[in-house]
Amino acid sequence: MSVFVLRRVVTLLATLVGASLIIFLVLDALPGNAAQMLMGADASADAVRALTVKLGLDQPLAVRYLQWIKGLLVGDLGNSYVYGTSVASLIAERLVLTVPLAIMAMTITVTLALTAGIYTAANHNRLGDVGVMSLTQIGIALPNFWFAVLLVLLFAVRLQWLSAGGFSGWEDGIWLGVKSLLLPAISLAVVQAAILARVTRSAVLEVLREDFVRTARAKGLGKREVLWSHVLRNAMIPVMTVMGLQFANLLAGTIVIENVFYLPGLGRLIFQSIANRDLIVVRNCVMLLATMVVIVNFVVDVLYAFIDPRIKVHDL
Amino acid sequence: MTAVPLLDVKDLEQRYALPRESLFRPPGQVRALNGVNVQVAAGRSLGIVGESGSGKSTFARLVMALERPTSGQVALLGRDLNRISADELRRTRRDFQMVFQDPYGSLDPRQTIARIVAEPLTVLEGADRATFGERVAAALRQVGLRGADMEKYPHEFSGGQRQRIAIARALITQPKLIVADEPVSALDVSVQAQVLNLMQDLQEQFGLSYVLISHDLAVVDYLCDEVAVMYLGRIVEQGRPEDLFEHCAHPYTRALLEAVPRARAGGGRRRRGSQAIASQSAATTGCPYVVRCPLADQHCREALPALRKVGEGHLAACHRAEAVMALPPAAVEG
Amino acid sequence: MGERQAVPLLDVDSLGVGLNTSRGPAQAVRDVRFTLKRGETLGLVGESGCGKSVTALSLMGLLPDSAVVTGSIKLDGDELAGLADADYCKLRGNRISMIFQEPMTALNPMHTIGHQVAEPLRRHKNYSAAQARKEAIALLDRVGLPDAIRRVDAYPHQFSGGQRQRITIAMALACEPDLLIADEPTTALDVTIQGQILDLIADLVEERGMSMILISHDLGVIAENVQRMMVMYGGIVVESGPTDEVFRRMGHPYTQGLFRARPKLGARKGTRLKTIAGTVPELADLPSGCAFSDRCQLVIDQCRAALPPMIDVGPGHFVRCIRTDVSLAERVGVLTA
Amino acid sequence: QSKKDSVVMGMTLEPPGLDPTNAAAAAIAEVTLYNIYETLTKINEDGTTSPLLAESWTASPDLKTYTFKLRKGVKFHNGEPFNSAAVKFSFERNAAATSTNKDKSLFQAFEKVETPDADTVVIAVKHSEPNLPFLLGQASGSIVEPKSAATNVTQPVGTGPYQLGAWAKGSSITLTKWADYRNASAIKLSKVTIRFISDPAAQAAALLSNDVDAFPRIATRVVAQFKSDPRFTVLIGGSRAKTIVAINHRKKPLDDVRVRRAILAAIDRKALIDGAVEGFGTPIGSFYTPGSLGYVDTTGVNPYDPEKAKKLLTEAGVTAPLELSLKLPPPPYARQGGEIVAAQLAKVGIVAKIENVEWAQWLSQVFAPNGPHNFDLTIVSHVEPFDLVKLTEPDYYIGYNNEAFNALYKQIVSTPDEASRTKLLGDAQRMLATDAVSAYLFQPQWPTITNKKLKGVWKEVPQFENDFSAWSWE
Amino acid sequence: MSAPLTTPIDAPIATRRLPARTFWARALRHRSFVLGGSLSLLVLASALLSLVWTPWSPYEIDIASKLRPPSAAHWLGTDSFGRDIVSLLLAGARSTILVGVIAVGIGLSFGVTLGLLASARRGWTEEIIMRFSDFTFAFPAVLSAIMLAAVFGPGMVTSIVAIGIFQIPTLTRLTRGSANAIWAREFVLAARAAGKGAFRITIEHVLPNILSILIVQVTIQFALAILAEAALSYLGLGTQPPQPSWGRMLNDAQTLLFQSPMLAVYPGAAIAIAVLGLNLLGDGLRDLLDPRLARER
Ligand SMILES: Nc1ncnc2c1ncn2[C@@H]1O[C@H](COP(=O)(O)OP(=O)(O)OP(=O)(O)O)[C@@H](O)[C@H]1O
Ligand SMILES: Nc1ncnc2c1ncn2[C@@H]1O[C@H](COP(=O)(O)OP(=O)(O)OP(=O)(O)O)[C@@H](O)[C@H]1O
Ligand SMILES: [Mg+2]
Ligand SMILES: [Mg+2]
Repeated sequence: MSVFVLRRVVTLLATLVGASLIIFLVLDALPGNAAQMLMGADASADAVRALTVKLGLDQPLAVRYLQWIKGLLVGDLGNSYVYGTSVASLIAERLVLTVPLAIMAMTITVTLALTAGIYTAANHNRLGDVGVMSLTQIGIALPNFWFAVLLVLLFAVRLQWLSAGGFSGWEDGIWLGVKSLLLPAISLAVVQAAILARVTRSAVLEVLREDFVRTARAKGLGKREVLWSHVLRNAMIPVMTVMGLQFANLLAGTIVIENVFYLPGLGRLIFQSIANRDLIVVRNCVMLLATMVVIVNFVVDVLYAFIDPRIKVHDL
Repeated sequence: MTAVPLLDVKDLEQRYALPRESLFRPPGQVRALNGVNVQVAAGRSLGIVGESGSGKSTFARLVMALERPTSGQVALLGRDLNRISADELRRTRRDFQMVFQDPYGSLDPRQTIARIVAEPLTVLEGADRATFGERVAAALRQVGLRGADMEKYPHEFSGGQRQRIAIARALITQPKLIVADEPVSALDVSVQAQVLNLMQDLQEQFGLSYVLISHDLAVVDYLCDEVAVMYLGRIVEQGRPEDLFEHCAHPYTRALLEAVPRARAGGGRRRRGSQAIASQSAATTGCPYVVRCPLADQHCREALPALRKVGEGHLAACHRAEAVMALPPAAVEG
Repeated sequence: MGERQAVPLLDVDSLGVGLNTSRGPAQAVRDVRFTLKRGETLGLVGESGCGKSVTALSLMGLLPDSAVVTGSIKLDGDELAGLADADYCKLRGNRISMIFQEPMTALNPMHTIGHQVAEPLRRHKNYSAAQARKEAIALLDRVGLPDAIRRVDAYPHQFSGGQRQRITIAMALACEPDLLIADEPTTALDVTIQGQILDLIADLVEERGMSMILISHDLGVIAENVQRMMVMYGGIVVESGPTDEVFRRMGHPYTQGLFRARPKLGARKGTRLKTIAGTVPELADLPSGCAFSDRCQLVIDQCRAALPPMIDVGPGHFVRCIRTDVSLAERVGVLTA
Repeated sequence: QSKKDSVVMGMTLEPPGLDPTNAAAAAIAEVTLYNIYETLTKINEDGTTSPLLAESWTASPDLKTYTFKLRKGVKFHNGEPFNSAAVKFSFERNAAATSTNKDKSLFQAFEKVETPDADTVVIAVKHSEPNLPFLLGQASGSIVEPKSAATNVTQPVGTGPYQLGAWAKGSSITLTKWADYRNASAIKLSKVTIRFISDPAAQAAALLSNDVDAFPRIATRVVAQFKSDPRFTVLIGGSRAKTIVAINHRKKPLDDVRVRRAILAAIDRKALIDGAVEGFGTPIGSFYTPGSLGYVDTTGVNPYDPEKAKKLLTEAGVTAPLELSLKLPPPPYARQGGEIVAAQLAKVGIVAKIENVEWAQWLSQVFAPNGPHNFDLTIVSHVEPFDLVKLTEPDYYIGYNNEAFNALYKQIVSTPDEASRTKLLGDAQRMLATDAVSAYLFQPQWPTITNKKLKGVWKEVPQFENDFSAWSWE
Repeated sequence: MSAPLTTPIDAPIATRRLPARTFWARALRHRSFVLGGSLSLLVLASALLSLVWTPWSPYEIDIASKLRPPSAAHWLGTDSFGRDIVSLLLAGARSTILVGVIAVGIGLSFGVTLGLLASARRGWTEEIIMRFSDFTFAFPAVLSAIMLAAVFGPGMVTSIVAIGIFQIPTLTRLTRGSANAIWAREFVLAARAAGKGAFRITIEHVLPNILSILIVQVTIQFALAILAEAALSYLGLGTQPPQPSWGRMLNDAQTLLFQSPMLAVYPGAAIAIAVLGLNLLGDGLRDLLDPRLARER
């Protein structure tokens, strides 16, 4: 394994440990006893105490932290205080929605952004460029949840083409599931796509100014060929960095969007669990989100090494 | 007179670690400087030539105490720059200043000329800008600019003028030594001449010493009393320019001289032997130039030649220096 | 004799290039005319910004879209000015090639050198991938890249500057062009490596009977490498002629100034260099009339009135100066100074 | 239509589990009551009780002993028979020390539960309890099967017509018809999907886009647009709930009745009902709802009168502005009502600083009996019927603690005669109004919106439940 | 001895890079700058105006006249509490700007300091700071706001802190990246040769040279802060009632989407205008402050 990748792995692990510590400490400071919440307002004090012991909330901080980490490592996330079911299965149920949603949103983002970005760069300063870029300016300025609301108004209520929200699950057919995630995915994607399109455009323009582009032209390659065979791969580096960062935004966006479309995804689970003081769920969900973000950025970094020969990968 | 030399460099070595490429191999090293000894007497100028990557700039940075050497010492007027306190070093800096290659990059674009030129003073004497005004104006006049230019910004000047500003900045503390790393190589031929003339004038006027780094032999020849030729972090030949260029004693110097194109009628093309480029990190036992040397023999491959005297004030690190000197002189432009 | 060859390879007539600079539109190149026969070499000298690269790029049809090219460029009698890009693409890399100044940035860091050298072959000669690769290895071998077979799949960053320049040369020569334009091919390199690269180019040009335009700001490089030369200043050609002739009888004050300003190896220490006052002007504020008039010691009012015509001062030797009488007389002192 | 035997119902909150006997959340009852689990008695749409698992019952004259005759031949979903042992088990489980039943105090008040035979249950209550048949019809009295009781939270087993089909946490619960139900042919819907949608706009969108066929207790905000829409039926039902601005008597100067009266006088109930629940509410003057036994209208005791409010404050020696905290739990009536209350209070010189809190915080900071009772004002809706008793509890969050009222309440519960009880209840209501215990705002009305073709959905909702056995498509 | 003055002096000083026109002369001809600047000024002016005057009180609840359509008295109508929409929009600008300024302030002061420190010290310091910033990236504003709101209760301060924290890593990276580029420039070497220490170089050379990059980024960060604030308020985690806020207006309006869709349009449009203005302004500034790009036009 190359030193480059090894270094990234080490920092990845360190970041995850740091994240777990912060998440644990912050959530531990939450007011409102989980046991009290679960038992309801009229529970007797010793019933609450009994539950506290049962949930293991009486243990010292460090012990609980280590237990949690140990559980994480063996895949045992404990049981939800509220639902009584295993947190892992609870999260798994939600991931069935959030992961496809994120993938759909990211796919739409990337498709829209690359198309628009490359088109505008290739038509620099022409009418198409100006038009598309003005659209992206507006796209960036739209709050995604507002855009979502407008989409619901149009497609679900006026036209009745798509469902206004909710998620029917994948059992009734992939298409139904995709249909119910389409509007949320689009509203998540539009803003991100606008940003990414701009990044793509300027990255392509930047590369077009490079000397090697002129060299390629001097070999007799047409503008189009140069764009596809010489420019894009170079331009992908900044585009990928931003894509990695957008993934974090996208996950954050799902928290809001899942609330607009009442989708039972991870974001909503966090939201509800905090309201219910189902801390064990919150902690694991937040950790999961943080892990996803960190891993995506790690993957982006390693991908650089594949795309860009200047980063050593020989014994990867 | 056994006066203390202005600059005394002893056994200077500098290595840089290359980024680690593999876990299982130690990181590579670049031996940028490989035991350099040199002295510069007050009022005399040293020119350093050599190909790209031979360690010229590294040498300049070490002389300016911008980096700590791996080993060896740099003494200015007898004080070892790496031994004295940070505070003392700052005060000592009054005596040696630097001029850089890139006239566009060496001036802070956000500062006025007055601030740029006064920079060495503000470090030494605090930020009392008012009293600096006169001195800045004087320094600017010395390099042929007007005092009125003080409130302008670098982008309002041409490359040649900027290099004058950089020289004014170096002059303002009235230093004894100016280290100039390729001061004219970024300038156009017609402007280059102006700056070179200026540097010569200043040397005459103030008795300055230059350590002048260049890859252009003619520039060094024009300005220096003594020339050192560097190759792969070592000085391979040293001496007065006329000795060096007329009776060079190292095959590398000769290759350099032969490579200089001659601007004259009927120049015609001269063949140069194709040469491999030696590696810097591989530590060979023999002469580092052996791969490119047309005269190399078995001895050269086995023993590292030391710098030795081959004539009056003329040193060379070559086992076969005499053979080289015996060759017909490389045609020199007249 | 020369007249027998009906059309020269390249015939450039009253070439002008207008560019949009940061300070408004400007005429970067004016009234450049020359012809180049097969196998002939031409040098272009002048200081930074005098229009050398713009001239070269206009021959390649690679100026930015906003550039306005006037005049005529004929390759083998076919007009190139105003040619559609698709047609130009068929010429570039095939009949006209170019080597650029910066070897460090002229290669795409993301592609192997083999791929980049093979690209023109695949495009213009419709070689198969394997054929093109084989040819690329042969070319790399020819330009003196050590161990070409093993290194053909390496990336540009794994090569030194000199090696990269060899790779770009291999690229330019891949399709055996009729005309090679070398735009300051050695400025970024060391003197010793510069020598090797120039030797290499000269050998190849000779070997394949190509014509070459060599651009440089170094009079020495020009003196040693080309048969004919042109000196440019401020977008115009101020002097042109056979190289030996020009060096023997420099006719233009600017050419003389350039020559005098060079520090010369072995010149006695303590001598002063003869400088040209002032700096190279920006395109947008060239003086009227002769572009050099502001810096010329011999300037008279007439110089500023109109662009001087080319004056014949010898066999094929032209000088754009109305004071050649004085300047040629002054020149006597130049070489002895 | 293909929908003929299935229905999708919307619900605001998701139940945290499916055992109504060990958790308080109303959402549990809304899913399970009369559908999965059954009780001895059934509370009807009009608030009367009728037989369910008990075929009949008798009460002793002192209302302390009740005898229930159970229905025969009833089975649980898992095949176990339903009998008096199951009833005894269920009730004793609810009364156990570790029980977390919402009505634990009711079951702990049972002196004993006797089972003379498999079909008879005799319950002896420690004090007279006139409402027992009604109380046992609530979800907390659901009869569970002893062997499966522990896992009811996730795998409910009852005697009702429906079984749990699937539960997509956070999204929906599907109930499927139990083929072996004793009266299976009367059950029209073979599948009921309950989707959880908390956002008002999403609730409306789901109805409008036909994703949902019925939405009981939908957010009042969205009702207006459905009234004129021919595709929907809008049902407006009363409730036994009381929405109030609770005042913390433990804090100065709120212990001064004049200050409390000032607060009441500052609040315009009419505007509040319009603003907070779009007019879906009936003003009330005490902790008691219209339609209940002995209700008297006390809204005139502390009428809206800002001038009087200012005067009262001056009398009480309060220097304006009086700064108070107003903690608001999440439901819209509280959040929206809070803004209006704050604006109204501001006009008489009371600055109510709004603090939005989650239920967890509200419970622990405001409500918990042993908690800090850290609030000045809060808005909340008490949904339980007949809960005057709470005001007699010393650690109730309001901190009323009035000996006179406690005595009056004791008298009420020990008076079996309905007429005298009616009079005493009137006295109690007047006492609460005069003492300005809380700012009693309104009895909320609960709108239900259904597809026009869906029949059998209750309009009146005496408690939280949805009786799917009555639902059918036209 | 030849005096230096005999050295020929260069021709009259030539202006090289930036055209002679002043910043403002160029700025006023730049389309995005002018449009973005006007929109941003509009928002700022609304906020300032709302301090002294609004058509109605944004706190005044008048249930009787709720959900009125636009009229002469209420130019954009009233909301569900009978409050005047125009007044709410004006006053909402205030919260938006306040949150933006403070959050970006937090992000700037920490981000720039950390970034400068990282590039001045390099080595371990840099490594730790950069890993820290990577790690902060893993917590988007909404996530940290939810967690902070759960601990400290929702509110303006919580949301400001959460948004501010999220701004730090972006600014740290940007600062460090551009500062590293400055540190690699020769004039820094010149300053070191003159004897300046890392601190002085940072203050006197690095900071002024990255200032224009930071100014451009600040407009973008400000826009992001506005979006984040709106999202948080929309979720009920941001500005609390009765303080007017665009995000909460949207939330409120969403429940009435089918009755009064325009209620959702106004605050959404206000947010979009503010963000659009800042983004355009940023684009304009980037062109105007970066001579490399200016040349391209
Ligand atoms: N900071 C550094 N880290 C690693 N290697 C370095 C560093 N600085 C210089 N080197 C290496 O040390 C060698 C000498 O470099 P130096 O810059 O001194 O050469 P030079 O003679 O000035 O070359 P040039 O003529 O191109 O300026 C080169 O191989 C260079 O790559
Ligand atoms: N794309 C362009 N847009 C605007 N101006 C340009 C462009 N390319 C070149 N110029 C200008 O045209 C003039 C001539 O440039 P050119 O590149 O031909 O000079 P050169 O003689 O090749 O100089 P150098 O020796 O520095 O390469 C310069 O003033 C330059 O600024
Ligand atoms: Mg160097
Ligand atoms: Mg050029």
